Amino acid sequence: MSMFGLGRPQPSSAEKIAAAEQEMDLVTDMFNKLQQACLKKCIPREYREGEINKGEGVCIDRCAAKFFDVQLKVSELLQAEAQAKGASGGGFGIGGM
Amino acid sequence: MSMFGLGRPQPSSAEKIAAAEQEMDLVTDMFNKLQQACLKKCIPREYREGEINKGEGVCIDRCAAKFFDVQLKVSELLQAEAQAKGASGGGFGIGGM
Amino acid sequence: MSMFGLGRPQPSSAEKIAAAEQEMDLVTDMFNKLQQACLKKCIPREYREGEINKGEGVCIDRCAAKFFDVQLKVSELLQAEAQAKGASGGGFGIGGM
Amino acid sequence: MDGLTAAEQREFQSRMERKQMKEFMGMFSNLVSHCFDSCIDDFTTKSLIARETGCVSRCVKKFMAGSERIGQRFQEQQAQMMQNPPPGR
Amino acid sequence: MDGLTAAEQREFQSRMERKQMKEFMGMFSNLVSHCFDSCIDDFTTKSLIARETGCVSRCVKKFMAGSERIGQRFQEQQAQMMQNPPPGR
Amino acid sequence: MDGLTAAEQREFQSRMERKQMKEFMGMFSNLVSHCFDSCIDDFTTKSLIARETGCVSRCVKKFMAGSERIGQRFQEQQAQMMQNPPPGR
Repeated sequence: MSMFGLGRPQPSSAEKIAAAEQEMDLVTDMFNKLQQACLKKCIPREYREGEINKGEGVCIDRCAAKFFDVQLKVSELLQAEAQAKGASGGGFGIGGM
Repeated sequence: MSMFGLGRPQPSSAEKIAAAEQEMDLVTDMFNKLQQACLKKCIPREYREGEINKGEGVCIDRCAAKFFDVQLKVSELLQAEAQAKGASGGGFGIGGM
Repeated sequence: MSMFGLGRPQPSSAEKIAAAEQEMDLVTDMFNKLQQACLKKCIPREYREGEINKGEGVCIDRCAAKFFDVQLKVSELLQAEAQAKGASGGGFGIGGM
Repeated sequence: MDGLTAAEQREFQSRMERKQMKEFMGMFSNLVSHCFDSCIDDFTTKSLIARETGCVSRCVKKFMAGSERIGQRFQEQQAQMMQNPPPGR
Repeated sequence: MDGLTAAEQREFQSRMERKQMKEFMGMFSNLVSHCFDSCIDDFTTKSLIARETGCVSRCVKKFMAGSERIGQRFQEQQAQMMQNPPPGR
Repeated sequence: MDGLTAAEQREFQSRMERKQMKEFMGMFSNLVSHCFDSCIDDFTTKSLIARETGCVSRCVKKFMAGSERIGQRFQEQQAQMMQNPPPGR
Protein backbone atom coordinates (compact mmCIF):
# COMPACT_ATOMS: atom_id res chain seq x y z
CA MET A 1 0.00 0.00 0.00
CA SER A 2 2.60 2.57 1.06
CA MET A 3 5.73 2.74 -1.04
CA PHE A 4 8.13 2.40 1.90
CA GLY A 5 6.86 0.38 4.83
CA LEU A 6 8.50 2.57 7.44
CA GLY A 7 6.81 1.31 10.61
CA ARG A 8 3.38 2.84 10.03
CA PRO A 9 4.44 6.50 10.14
CA GLN A 10 0.95 7.88 9.61
CA PRO A 11 -2.41 6.42 8.64
CA SER A 12 -2.90 5.81 4.93
CA SER A 13 -5.93 7.18 3.12
CA ALA A 14 -7.55 3.76 3.24
CA GLU A 15 -7.09 3.67 7.00
CA LYS A 16 -8.52 7.16 7.42
CA ILE A 17 -11.54 6.19 5.38
CA ALA A 18 -11.99 2.99 7.37
CA ALA A 19 -11.81 4.91 10.64
CA ALA A 20 -14.40 7.40 9.47
CA GLU A 21 -16.67 4.58 8.38
CA GLN A 22 -16.31 2.82 11.72
CA GLU A 23 -17.15 6.02 13.55
CA MET A 24 -20.28 6.35 11.44
CA ASP A 25 -21.24 2.73 12.04
CA LEU A 26 -20.93 3.16 15.79
CA VAL A 27 -23.07 6.27 15.85
CA THR A 28 -25.69 4.56 13.70
CA ASP A 29 -25.71 1.45 15.86
CA MET A 30 -26.19 3.50 19.02
CA PHE A 31 -28.99 5.48 17.45
CA ASN A 32 -30.74 2.28 16.41
CA LYS A 33 -30.43 0.80 19.88
CA LEU A 34 -31.73 3.99 21.48
CA GLN A 35 -34.65 4.04 19.09
CA GLN A 36 -35.56 0.42 19.69
CA ALA A 37 -35.29 0.83 23.44
CA CYS A 38 -37.35 3.99 23.73
CA LEU A 39 -40.05 3.08 21.22
CA LYS A 40 -40.48 -0.14 23.18
CA LYS A 41 -40.69 1.64 26.54
CA CYS A 42 -42.82 4.61 25.47
CA ILE A 43 -45.04 3.68 22.52
CA PRO A 44 -47.74 1.03 23.10
CA ARG A 45 -48.07 -1.37 20.18
CA GLU A 46 -51.80 -1.01 19.65
CA TYR A 47 -51.55 1.96 17.31
CA ARG A 48 -54.98 3.40 17.96
CA GLU A 49 -53.69 6.79 16.83
CA GLY A 50 -50.96 7.96 14.46
CA GLU A 51 -49.77 10.93 16.53
CA ILE A 52 -47.39 10.87 19.44
CA ASN A 53 -49.41 12.18 22.37
CA LYS A 54 -48.02 14.45 25.06
CA GLY A 55 -47.28 11.68 27.55
CA GLU A 56 -45.48 9.63 24.92
CA GLY A 57 -43.42 12.62 23.83
CA VAL A 58 -42.29 13.37 27.38
CA CYS A 59 -41.53 9.69 27.90
CA ILE A 60 -39.32 9.66 24.78
CA ASP A 61 -37.38 12.70 25.94
CA ARG A 62 -36.73 11.23 29.37
CA CYS A 63 -36.01 7.81 27.94
CA ALA A 64 -33.39 9.24 25.59
CA ALA A 65 -31.77 11.16 28.45
CA LYS A 66 -31.66 8.02 30.61
CA PHE A 67 -30.33 5.91 27.75
CA PHE A 68 -27.51 8.36 27.33
CA ASP A 69 -26.78 8.22 31.07
CA VAL A 70 -26.68 4.42 30.99
CA GLN A 71 -24.28 4.60 28.06
CA LEU A 72 -21.92 6.82 30.05
CA LYS A 73 -22.29 4.67 33.17
CA VAL A 74 -21.52 1.46 31.28
CA SER A 75 -18.46 2.92 29.62
CA GLU A 76 -17.17 4.17 32.99
CA LEU A 77 -17.68 0.71 34.48
CA LEU A 78 -15.89 -0.98 31.57
CA GLN A 79 -12.99 1.44 31.84
CA ALA A 80 -12.69 0.88 35.58
CA GLU A 81 -12.77 -2.89 34.98
CA ALA A 82 -10.14 -2.63 32.22
CA GLN A 83 -7.86 -0.63 34.51
CA ALA A 84 -8.38 -3.06 37.40
CA LYS A 85 -7.44 -5.96 35.11
CA GLY A 86 -4.29 -4.12 34.00
CA ALA A 87 -5.09 -2.10 30.90
CA SER A 88 -5.15 -3.35 27.28
CA GLY A 89 -8.90 -3.94 27.31
CA GLY A 90 -8.57 -7.72 27.66
CA GLY A 91 -10.76 -10.04 29.68
CA PHE A 92 -14.06 -9.00 28.10
CA GLY A 93 -15.45 -12.33 27.01
CA ILE A 94 -14.06 -13.38 23.66
CA GLY A 95 -12.47 -9.98 23.14
CA GLY A 96 -8.95 -11.23 23.74
CA MET A 97 -9.03 -13.87 21.02
CA MET B 1 -10.35 5.27 -10.16
CA SER B 2 -11.36 6.41 -13.65
CA MET B 3 -8.60 7.83 -15.77
CA PHE B 4 -10.33 11.12 -16.45
CA GLY B 5 -12.58 12.35 -13.66
CA LEU B 6 -15.18 13.86 -15.99
CA GLY B 7 -18.02 14.43 -13.55
CA ARG B 8 -18.98 10.80 -13.01
CA PRO B 9 -19.98 10.01 -16.61
CA GLN B 10 -20.97 6.40 -15.92
CA PRO B 11 -20.62 4.00 -12.98
CA SER B 12 -17.25 2.29 -12.66
CA SER B 13 -17.03 -1.48 -12.40
CA ALA B 14 -16.50 -1.22 -8.66
CA GLU B 15 -19.68 0.81 -8.37
CA LYS B 16 -21.66 -1.66 -10.47
CA ILE B 17 -20.45 -4.51 -8.28
CA ALA B 18 -21.31 -2.58 -5.13
CA ALA B 19 -24.82 -1.83 -6.43
CA ALA B 20 -25.42 -5.49 -7.28
CA GLU B 21 -24.21 -6.50 -3.82
CA GLN B 22 -26.49 -3.99 -2.17
CA GLU B 23 -29.44 -5.25 -4.18
CA MET B 24 -28.68 -8.78 -3.03
CA ASP B 25 -28.31 -7.69 0.60
CA LEU B 26 -31.68 -5.99 0.51
CA VAL B 27 -33.43 -9.01 -0.94
CA THR B 28 -31.78 -11.27 1.62
CA ASP B 29 -32.70 -8.98 4.49
CA MET B 30 -36.33 -8.85 3.41
CA PHE B 31 -36.47 -12.61 3.06
CA ASN B 32 -35.04 -13.04 6.54
CA LYS B 33 -37.56 -10.62 8.02
CA LEU B 34 -40.43 -12.34 6.23
CA GLN B 35 -39.25 -15.69 7.46
CA GLN B 36 -38.88 -14.57 11.06
CA ALA B 37 -42.29 -12.89 11.00
CA CYS B 38 -44.23 -15.77 9.49
CA LEU B 39 -42.55 -18.58 11.40
CA LYS B 40 -43.37 -16.65 14.55
CA LYS B 41 -47.01 -16.10 13.56
CA CYS B 42 -47.70 -19.56 12.09
CA ILE B 43 -45.48 -22.20 13.69
CA PRO B 44 -45.97 -22.93 17.40
CA ARG B 45 -42.70 -23.42 19.23
CA GLU B 46 -43.54 -26.74 20.85
CA TYR B 47 -42.33 -28.87 17.95
CA ARG B 48 -44.47 -31.91 18.64
CA GLU B 49 -44.18 -32.87 14.97
CA GLY B 50 -41.60 -32.27 12.25
CA GLU B 51 -44.02 -31.71 9.40
CA ILE B 52 -45.85 -28.52 8.52
CA ASN B 53 -49.53 -29.41 8.87
CA LYS B 54 -52.22 -28.12 6.53
CA GLY B 55 -53.31 -25.24 8.75
CA GLU B 56 -49.72 -24.08 9.22
CA GLY B 57 -49.07 -24.23 5.47
CA VAL B 58 -52.11 -22.10 4.68
CA CYS B 59 -51.13 -19.68 7.42
CA ILE B 60 -47.65 -19.32 5.91
CA ASP B 61 -49.06 -18.59 2.45
CA ARG B 62 -51.41 -15.92 3.76
CA CYS B 63 -48.78 -14.51 6.07
CA ALA B 64 -46.33 -14.10 3.19
CA ALA B 65 -49.01 -12.41 1.05
CA LYS B 66 -49.85 -10.01 3.88
CA PHE B 67 -46.20 -9.31 4.61
CA PHE B 68 -45.72 -8.35 1.01
CA ASP B 69 -48.78 -6.05 1.17
CA VAL B 70 -47.43 -4.38 4.30
CA GLN B 71 -44.12 -3.86 2.54
CA LEU B 72 -45.87 -2.08 -0.35
CA LYS B 73 -48.06 -0.09 2.01
CA VAL B 74 -45.09 1.08 4.07
CA SER B 75 -43.12 2.12 1.01
CA GLU B 76 -46.11 4.08 -0.33
CA LEU B 77 -46.47 5.85 3.01
CA LEU B 78 -42.78 6.70 3.14
CA GLN B 79 -42.87 8.06 -0.39
CA ALA B 80 -45.91 10.18 0.36
CA GLU B 81 -44.19 11.49 3.48
CA ALA B 82 -40.98 12.25 1.55
CA GLN B 83 -42.94 14.17 -1.08
CA ALA B 84 -44.88 16.08 1.57
CA LYS B 85 -41.62 17.07 3.22
CA GLY B 86 -40.21 18.27 -0.09
CA ALA B 87 -38.30 15.43 -1.74
CA SER B 88 -34.69 14.37 -1.03
CA GLY B 89 -35.75 11.68 1.40
CA GLY B 90 -34.75 13.71 4.47
CA GLY B 91 -36.53 13.86 7.79
CA PHE B 92 -36.46 10.13 8.50
CA GLY B 93 -34.87 10.00 11.92
CA ILE B 94 -31.10 10.11 11.70
CA GLY B 95 -31.17 9.70 7.91
CA GLY B 96 -30.21 13.26 7.21
CA MET B 97 -26.92 13.11 9.15
CA MET C 1 -5.96 -9.69 -9.77
CA SER C 2 -3.66 -12.47 -10.98
CA MET C 3 -1.55 -11.74 -14.04
CA PHE C 4 -2.63 -14.84 -15.96
CA GLY C 5 -6.17 -16.04 -15.28
CA LEU C 6 -5.28 -19.74 -15.48
CA GLY C 7 -8.44 -21.31 -14.09
CA ARG C 8 -8.06 -20.29 -10.49
CA PRO C 9 -4.88 -22.28 -9.76
CA GLN C 10 -4.61 -21.26 -6.11
CA PRO C 11 -6.29 -18.70 -3.89
CA SER C 12 -4.96 -15.17 -4.18
CA SER C 13 -3.86 -13.26 -1.10
CA ALA C 14 -7.11 -11.31 -1.15
CA GLU C 15 -9.05 -14.57 -1.12
CA LYS C 16 -6.98 -15.98 1.74
CA ILE C 17 -7.61 -12.85 3.76
CA ALA C 18 -11.33 -12.97 2.99
CA ALA C 19 -11.51 -16.62 4.06
CA ALA C 20 -9.75 -15.86 7.35
CA GLU C 21 -12.11 -12.97 7.98
CA GLN C 22 -15.13 -15.11 7.29
CA GLU C 23 -13.87 -17.77 9.67
CA MET C 24 -13.47 -15.13 12.35
CA ASP C 25 -16.95 -13.73 11.68
CA LEU C 26 -18.50 -17.15 12.05
CA VAL C 27 -16.76 -17.87 15.34
CA THR C 28 -17.79 -14.46 16.65
CA ASP C 29 -21.39 -14.92 15.56
CA MET C 30 -21.61 -18.31 17.26
CA PHE C 31 -20.11 -16.95 20.44
CA ASN C 32 -22.62 -14.11 20.47
CA LYS C 33 -25.52 -16.50 19.95
CA LEU C 34 -24.27 -18.80 22.70
CA GLN C 35 -23.90 -15.86 25.03
CA GLN C 36 -27.36 -14.48 24.33
CA ALA C 37 -28.93 -17.92 24.71
CA CYS C 38 -27.25 -18.84 27.98
CA LEU C 39 -27.50 -15.46 29.67
CA LYS C 40 -31.21 -15.56 28.86
CA LYS C 41 -31.63 -19.09 30.23
CA CYS C 42 -29.44 -18.78 33.32
CA ILE C 43 -29.31 -15.17 34.53
CA PRO C 44 -32.54 -13.62 35.85
CA ARG C 45 -32.95 -10.03 34.74
CA GLU C 46 -33.60 -8.52 38.15
CA TYR C 47 -29.94 -7.91 38.96
CA ARG C 48 -30.25 -7.98 42.72
CA GLU C 49 -26.58 -8.92 42.94
CA GLY C 50 -23.55 -8.34 40.74
CA GLU C 51 -21.95 -11.76 41.22
CA ILE C 52 -22.77 -14.95 39.42
CA ASN C 53 -23.94 -17.32 42.15
CA LYS C 54 -23.14 -21.01 42.23
CA GLY C 55 -26.41 -22.16 40.63
CA GLU C 56 -26.04 -19.65 37.82
CA GLY C 57 -22.46 -20.71 37.16
CA VAL C 58 -23.39 -24.37 36.91
CA CYS C 59 -26.32 -23.46 34.69
CA ILE C 60 -23.99 -21.54 32.34
CA ASP C 61 -21.60 -24.49 32.08
CA ARG C 62 -24.37 -26.94 31.25
CA CYS C 63 -26.07 -24.48 28.94
CA ALA C 64 -22.85 -23.99 26.96
CA ALA C 65 -22.36 -27.76 26.71
CA LYS C 66 -25.93 -28.24 25.48
CA PHE C 67 -25.65 -25.35 23.03
CA PHE C 68 -22.60 -26.98 21.55
CA ASP C 69 -24.46 -30.31 21.27
CA VAL C 70 -27.37 -28.61 19.52
CA GLN C 71 -24.92 -27.01 17.10
CA LEU C 72 -23.49 -30.42 16.21
CA LYS C 73 -26.93 -31.98 15.97
CA VAL C 74 -28.21 -29.26 13.66
CA SER C 75 -25.21 -29.49 11.36
CA GLU C 76 -25.62 -33.28 11.16
CA LEU C 77 -29.28 -32.87 10.25
CA LEU C 78 -28.50 -30.28 7.59
CA GLN C 79 -25.83 -32.50 6.09
CA ALA C 80 -28.16 -35.48 6.00
CA GLU C 81 -30.80 -33.31 4.37
CA ALA C 82 -28.33 -31.95 1.80
CA GLN C 83 -27.24 -35.51 0.90
CA ALA C 84 -30.84 -36.69 0.64
CA LYS C 85 -31.61 -33.80 -1.73
CA GLY C 86 -28.62 -34.66 -3.89
CA ALA C 87 -25.61 -32.70 -2.67
CA SER C 88 -24.73 -29.08 -3.60
CA GLY C 89 -26.35 -27.70 -0.48
CA GLY C 90 -29.43 -26.41 -2.35
CA GLY C 91 -33.01 -26.40 -1.16
CA PHE C 92 -32.39 -24.43 2.01
CA GLY C 93 -34.89 -21.61 1.68
CA ILE C 94 -33.52 -18.80 -0.43
CA GLY C 95 -30.06 -20.34 -0.51
CA GLY C 96 -30.28 -21.40 -4.13
CA MET C 97 -30.90 -17.91 -5.50
CA MET D 1 -11.25 13.78 5.62
CA ASP D 2 -8.43 16.00 4.37
CA GLY D 3 -5.28 14.74 2.72
CA LEU D 4 -7.23 12.62 0.27
CA THR D 5 -6.77 12.84 -3.48
CA ALA D 6 -9.76 13.71 -5.63
CA ALA D 7 -10.21 10.05 -6.59
CA GLU D 8 -10.13 9.03 -2.92
CA GLN D 9 -12.62 11.75 -2.03
CA ARG D 10 -14.96 10.43 -4.66
CA GLU D 11 -14.50 6.85 -3.49
CA PHE D 12 -15.14 7.92 0.10
CA GLN D 13 -18.27 9.81 -0.86
CA SER D 14 -19.61 6.91 -2.85
CA ARG D 15 -19.04 4.57 0.11
CA MET D 16 -20.87 6.94 2.41
CA GLU D 17 -23.78 7.09 -0.02
CA ARG D 18 -23.94 3.31 -0.12
CA LYS D 19 -23.85 3.22 3.65
CA GLN D 20 -26.71 5.68 3.93
CA MET D 21 -28.68 3.70 1.40
CA LYS D 22 -28.02 0.55 3.42
CA GLU D 23 -29.01 2.35 6.58
CA PHE D 24 -32.24 3.51 5.01
CA MET D 25 -32.98 0.00 3.75
CA GLY D 26 -32.34 -1.42 7.21
CA MET D 27 -34.75 1.06 8.71
CA PHE D 28 -37.31 0.26 6.07
CA SER D 29 -37.14 -3.45 6.73
CA ASN D 30 -37.28 -2.92 10.50
CA LEU D 31 -40.32 -0.71 10.08
CA VAL D 32 -42.06 -3.29 7.91
CA SER D 33 -41.27 -6.04 10.45
CA HIS D 34 -42.38 -4.00 13.41
CA CYS D 35 -45.68 -2.83 11.93
CA PHE D 36 -46.41 -6.25 10.49
CA ASP D 37 -45.77 -7.87 13.85
CA SER D 38 -47.87 -5.29 15.71
CA CYS D 39 -50.82 -5.09 13.32
CA ILE D 40 -51.29 -8.37 11.49
CA ASP D 41 -52.90 -11.22 13.38
CA ASP D 42 -55.67 -12.44 11.13
CA PHE D 43 -54.71 -15.29 8.83
CA THR D 44 -58.20 -16.22 7.68
CA THR D 45 -57.74 -13.96 4.67
CA LYS D 46 -54.98 -13.49 2.08
CA SER D 47 -55.41 -9.71 1.77
CA LEU D 48 -55.09 -7.03 4.40
CA ILE D 49 -58.39 -6.22 6.08
CA ALA D 50 -59.42 -2.62 6.85
CA ARG D 51 -58.42 -2.83 10.51
CA GLU D 52 -54.95 -4.03 9.57
CA THR D 53 -54.43 -1.38 6.89
CA GLY D 54 -55.42 1.35 9.32
CA CYS D 55 -53.14 -0.03 12.00
CA VAL D 56 -50.18 -0.13 9.59
CA SER D 57 -50.76 3.51 8.57
CA ARG D 58 -50.87 4.67 12.17
CA CYS D 59 -47.89 2.48 13.02
CA VAL D 60 -45.74 4.00 10.27
CA LYS D 61 -46.83 7.52 11.12
CA LYS D 62 -46.19 7.07 14.80
CA PHE D 63 -42.90 5.26 14.28
CA MET D 64 -41.65 8.05 12.08
CA ALA D 65 -42.78 10.76 14.47
CA GLY D 66 -41.13 8.90 17.35
CA SER D 67 -38.02 8.28 15.32
CA GLU D 68 -37.76 11.95 14.42
CA ARG D 69 -38.15 13.01 18.04
CA ILE D 70 -35.55 10.49 19.18
CA GLY D 71 -33.29 11.70 16.37
CA GLN D 72 -33.52 15.26 17.71
CA ARG D 73 -32.60 14.17 21.22
CA PHE D 74 -29.79 12.05 19.81
CA GLN D 75 -28.30 14.92 17.84
CA GLU D 76 -28.44 17.19 20.89
CA GLN D 77 -26.62 14.51 22.87
CA GLN D 78 -24.03 14.03 20.12
CA ALA D 79 -23.41 17.78 20.08
CA GLN D 80 -22.98 17.72 23.87
CA MET D 81 -20.59 14.78 23.61
CA MET D 82 -18.29 16.78 21.35
CA GLN D 83 -17.35 18.90 24.36
CA ASN D 84 -17.10 15.92 26.69
CA PRO D 85 -15.75 13.08 24.53
CA PRO D 86 -16.59 9.44 25.29
CA PRO D 87 -14.08 7.01 26.82
CA GLY D 88 -12.15 4.37 24.98
CA ARG D 89 -10.16 6.74 22.79
CA MET E 1 -23.12 -7.50 -14.79
CA ASP E 2 -21.85 -6.78 -18.29
CA GLY E 3 -19.00 -4.46 -19.11
CA LEU E 4 -16.70 -6.14 -16.58
CA THR E 5 -13.30 -7.50 -17.47
CA ALA E 6 -12.58 -11.18 -16.87
CA ALA E 7 -10.69 -10.34 -13.69
CA GLU E 8 -13.59 -8.24 -12.42
CA GLN E 9 -16.06 -11.00 -13.27
CA ARG E 10 -14.01 -13.41 -11.22
CA GLU E 11 -13.72 -10.97 -8.34
CA PHE E 12 -17.47 -10.39 -8.45
CA GLN E 13 -18.24 -14.08 -8.49
CA SER E 14 -15.92 -14.77 -5.59
CA ARG E 15 -17.60 -12.00 -3.57
CA MET E 16 -21.01 -13.46 -4.31
CA GLU E 17 -19.83 -16.88 -3.18
CA ARG E 18 -18.55 -15.41 0.06
CA LYS E 19 -21.85 -13.62 0.55
CA GLN E 20 -23.80 -16.83 0.03
CA MET E 21 -21.53 -18.63 2.44
CA LYS E 22 -22.06 -15.85 4.96
CA GLU E 23 -25.80 -16.01 4.36
CA PHE E 24 -25.81 -19.76 4.91
CA MET E 25 -23.77 -19.37 8.09
CA GLY E 26 -26.17 -16.74 9.35
CA MET E 27 -29.10 -19.06 8.75
CA PHE E 28 -27.27 -21.88 10.46
CA SER E 29 -26.58 -19.85 13.56
CA ASN E 30 -30.16 -18.55 13.64
CA LEU E 31 -31.47 -22.07 13.35
CA VAL E 32 -29.24 -23.26 16.18
CA SER E 33 -30.34 -20.35 18.36
CA HIS E 34 -34.01 -20.79 17.60
CA CYS E 35 -34.11 -24.55 18.20
CA PHE E 36 -31.94 -24.27 21.29
CA ASP E 37 -34.19 -21.58 22.70
CA SER E 38 -37.37 -23.54 21.88
CA CYS E 39 -36.23 -27.00 22.99
CA ILE E 40 -33.68 -26.74 25.78
CA ASP E 41 -34.92 -25.93 29.25
CA ASP E 42 -33.41 -28.56 31.46
CA PHE E 43 -30.13 -27.57 33.07
CA THR E 44 -29.92 -30.39 35.59
CA THR E 45 -27.81 -32.35 33.09
CA LYS E 46 -24.81 -31.54 30.92
CA SER E 47 -25.88 -33.65 27.94
CA LEU E 48 -29.02 -33.43 25.84
CA ILE E 49 -31.83 -35.65 27.11
CA ALA E 50 -34.02 -37.68 24.74
CA ARG E 51 -36.88 -35.20 24.81
CA GLU E 52 -34.56 -32.35 23.85
CA THR E 53 -32.88 -34.28 21.04
CA GLY E 54 -36.24 -35.19 19.55
CA CYS E 55 -37.46 -31.62 19.81
CA VAL E 56 -34.33 -30.31 18.05
CA SER E 57 -34.82 -32.79 15.19
CA ARG E 58 -38.43 -31.79 14.70
CA CYS E 59 -37.55 -28.12 15.05
CA VAL E 60 -34.90 -28.31 12.31
CA LYS E 61 -37.17 -30.31 10.03
CA LYS E 62 -40.09 -28.00 10.52
CA PHE E 63 -38.00 -24.86 10.22
CA MET E 64 -36.56 -26.04 6.94
CA ALA E 65 -39.93 -27.06 5.56
CA GLY E 66 -41.37 -23.69 6.59
CA SER E 67 -38.34 -21.88 5.24
CA GLU E 68 -38.68 -23.64 1.90
CA ARG E 69 -42.37 -22.82 1.65
CA ILE E 70 -41.73 -19.19 2.53
CA GLY E 71 -38.91 -19.17 -0.02
CA GLN E 72 -41.34 -20.30 -2.73
CA ARG E 73 -43.82 -17.56 -1.87
CA PHE E 74 -40.98 -15.05 -1.77
CA GLN E 75 -39.69 -15.99 -5.19
CA GLU E 76 -43.19 -15.74 -6.67
CA GLN E 77 -43.49 -12.28 -5.16
CA GLN E 78 -40.07 -11.26 -6.46
CA ALA E 79 -41.08 -12.39 -9.95
CA GLN E 80 -44.28 -10.38 -9.65
CA MET E 81 -42.34 -7.33 -8.48
CA MET E 82 -40.25 -7.38 -11.65
CA GLN E 83 -43.33 -6.22 -13.58
CA ASN E 84 -44.34 -3.72 -10.92
CA PRO E 85 -41.06 -2.39 -9.50
CA PRO E 86 -40.80 -1.12 -5.93
CA PRO E 87 -40.55 2.59 -5.08
CA GLY E 88 -37.41 4.40 -4.17
CA ARG E 89 -35.64 3.88 -7.46
CA MET F 1 -1.67 -16.50 6.91
CA ASP F 2 1.60 -17.31 5.21
CA GLY F 3 2.46 -16.45 1.64
CA LEU F 4 1.51 -12.82 2.14
CA THR F 5 3.83 -9.94 1.36
CA ALA F 6 4.73 -7.51 4.12
CA ALA F 7 2.20 -4.99 2.80
CA GLU F 8 -0.52 -7.62 2.74
CA GLN F 9 0.35 -8.74 6.26
CA ARG F 10 -0.02 -5.18 7.43
CA GLU F 11 -3.31 -4.76 5.60
CA PHE F 12 -4.58 -8.01 7.10
CA GLN F 13 -3.59 -7.00 10.59
CA SER F 14 -5.22 -3.62 10.28
CA ARG F 15 -8.45 -5.25 9.12
CA MET F 16 -8.40 -7.63 12.06
CA GLU F 17 -7.89 -4.71 14.42
CA ARG F 18 -10.86 -2.91 12.91
CA LYS F 19 -12.90 -6.08 13.23
CA GLN F 20 -12.01 -6.44 16.91
CA MET F 21 -12.86 -2.82 17.49
CA LYS F 22 -16.19 -3.32 15.75
CA GLU F 23 -16.78 -6.46 17.80
CA PHE F 24 -16.05 -4.59 21.01
CA MET F 25 -18.35 -1.77 19.97
CA GLY F 26 -21.12 -4.25 19.19
CA MET F 27 -20.75 -5.80 22.60
CA PHE F 28 -20.76 -2.41 24.21
CA SER F 29 -23.98 -1.38 22.51
CA ASN F 30 -25.61 -4.72 23.32
CA LEU F 31 -24.62 -4.36 26.95
CA VAL F 32 -26.04 -0.84 27.11
CA SER F 33 -29.30 -2.02 25.50
CA HIS F 34 -29.63 -5.04 27.72
CA CYS F 35 -28.97 -3.23 31.00
CA PHE F 36 -31.12 -0.28 29.98
CA ASP F 37 -33.97 -2.59 29.09
CA SER F 38 -33.61 -4.60 32.31
CA CYS F 39 -33.11 -1.73 34.74
CA ILE F 40 -34.88 1.40 33.51
CA ASP F 41 -38.62 1.61 33.91
CA ASP F 42 -39.25 4.92 35.56
CA PHE F 43 -39.96 7.78 33.19
CA THR F 44 -41.21 10.26 35.74
CA THR F 45 -37.68 11.68 35.97
CA LYS F 46 -35.07 12.74 33.43
CA SER F 47 -32.06 11.50 35.43
CA LEU F 48 -31.27 8.01 36.64
CA ILE F 49 -32.56 7.33 40.15
CA ALA F 50 -30.50 5.44 42.74
CA ARG F 51 -32.27 2.13 42.18
CA GLU F 52 -31.60 2.30 38.44
CA THR F 53 -27.95 3.23 38.84
CA GLY F 54 -27.40 0.31 41.22
CA CYS F 55 -29.17 -2.07 38.89
CA VAL F 56 -27.04 -0.96 35.92
CA SER F 57 -23.83 -1.51 37.92
CA ARG F 58 -24.86 -5.01 38.96
CA CYS F 59 -26.08 -5.75 35.45
CA VAL F 60 -22.74 -4.80 33.87
CA LYS F 61 -20.79 -6.70 36.49
CA LYS F 62 -22.91 -9.80 36.15
CA PHE F 63 -22.99 -9.65 32.36
CA MET F 64 -19.22 -9.43 32.22
CA ALA F 65 -18.74 -12.26 34.69
CA GLY F 66 -21.21 -14.39 32.74
CA SER F 67 -19.63 -13.42 29.47
CA GLU F 68 -16.20 -14.37 30.74
CA ARG F 69 -17.40 -17.76 31.98
CA ILE F 70 -19.17 -18.45 28.69
CA GLY F 71 -16.01 -17.36 26.87
CA GLN F 72 -14.00 -19.96 28.79
CA ARG F 73 -16.44 -22.74 27.91
CA PHE F 74 -16.44 -21.54 24.31
CA GLN F 75 -12.69 -21.62 24.02
CA GLU F 76 -12.57 -25.12 25.49
CA GLN F 77 -15.14 -26.21 22.91
CA GLN F 78 -13.23 -24.52 20.09
CA ALA F 79 -10.08 -26.35 21.17
CA GLN F 80 -11.99 -29.64 21.19
CA MET F 81 -13.40 -28.91 17.75
CA MET F 82 -9.89 -28.62 16.30
CA GLN F 83 -9.51 -32.38 16.74
CA ASN F 84 -13.00 -33.14 15.49
CA PRO F 85 -13.71 -30.54 12.79
CA PRO F 86 -17.24 -29.36 12.03
CA PRO F 87 -19.17 -30.41 8.91
CA GLY F 88 -19.65 -28.32 5.83
CA ARG F 89 -16.00 -28.09 4.86
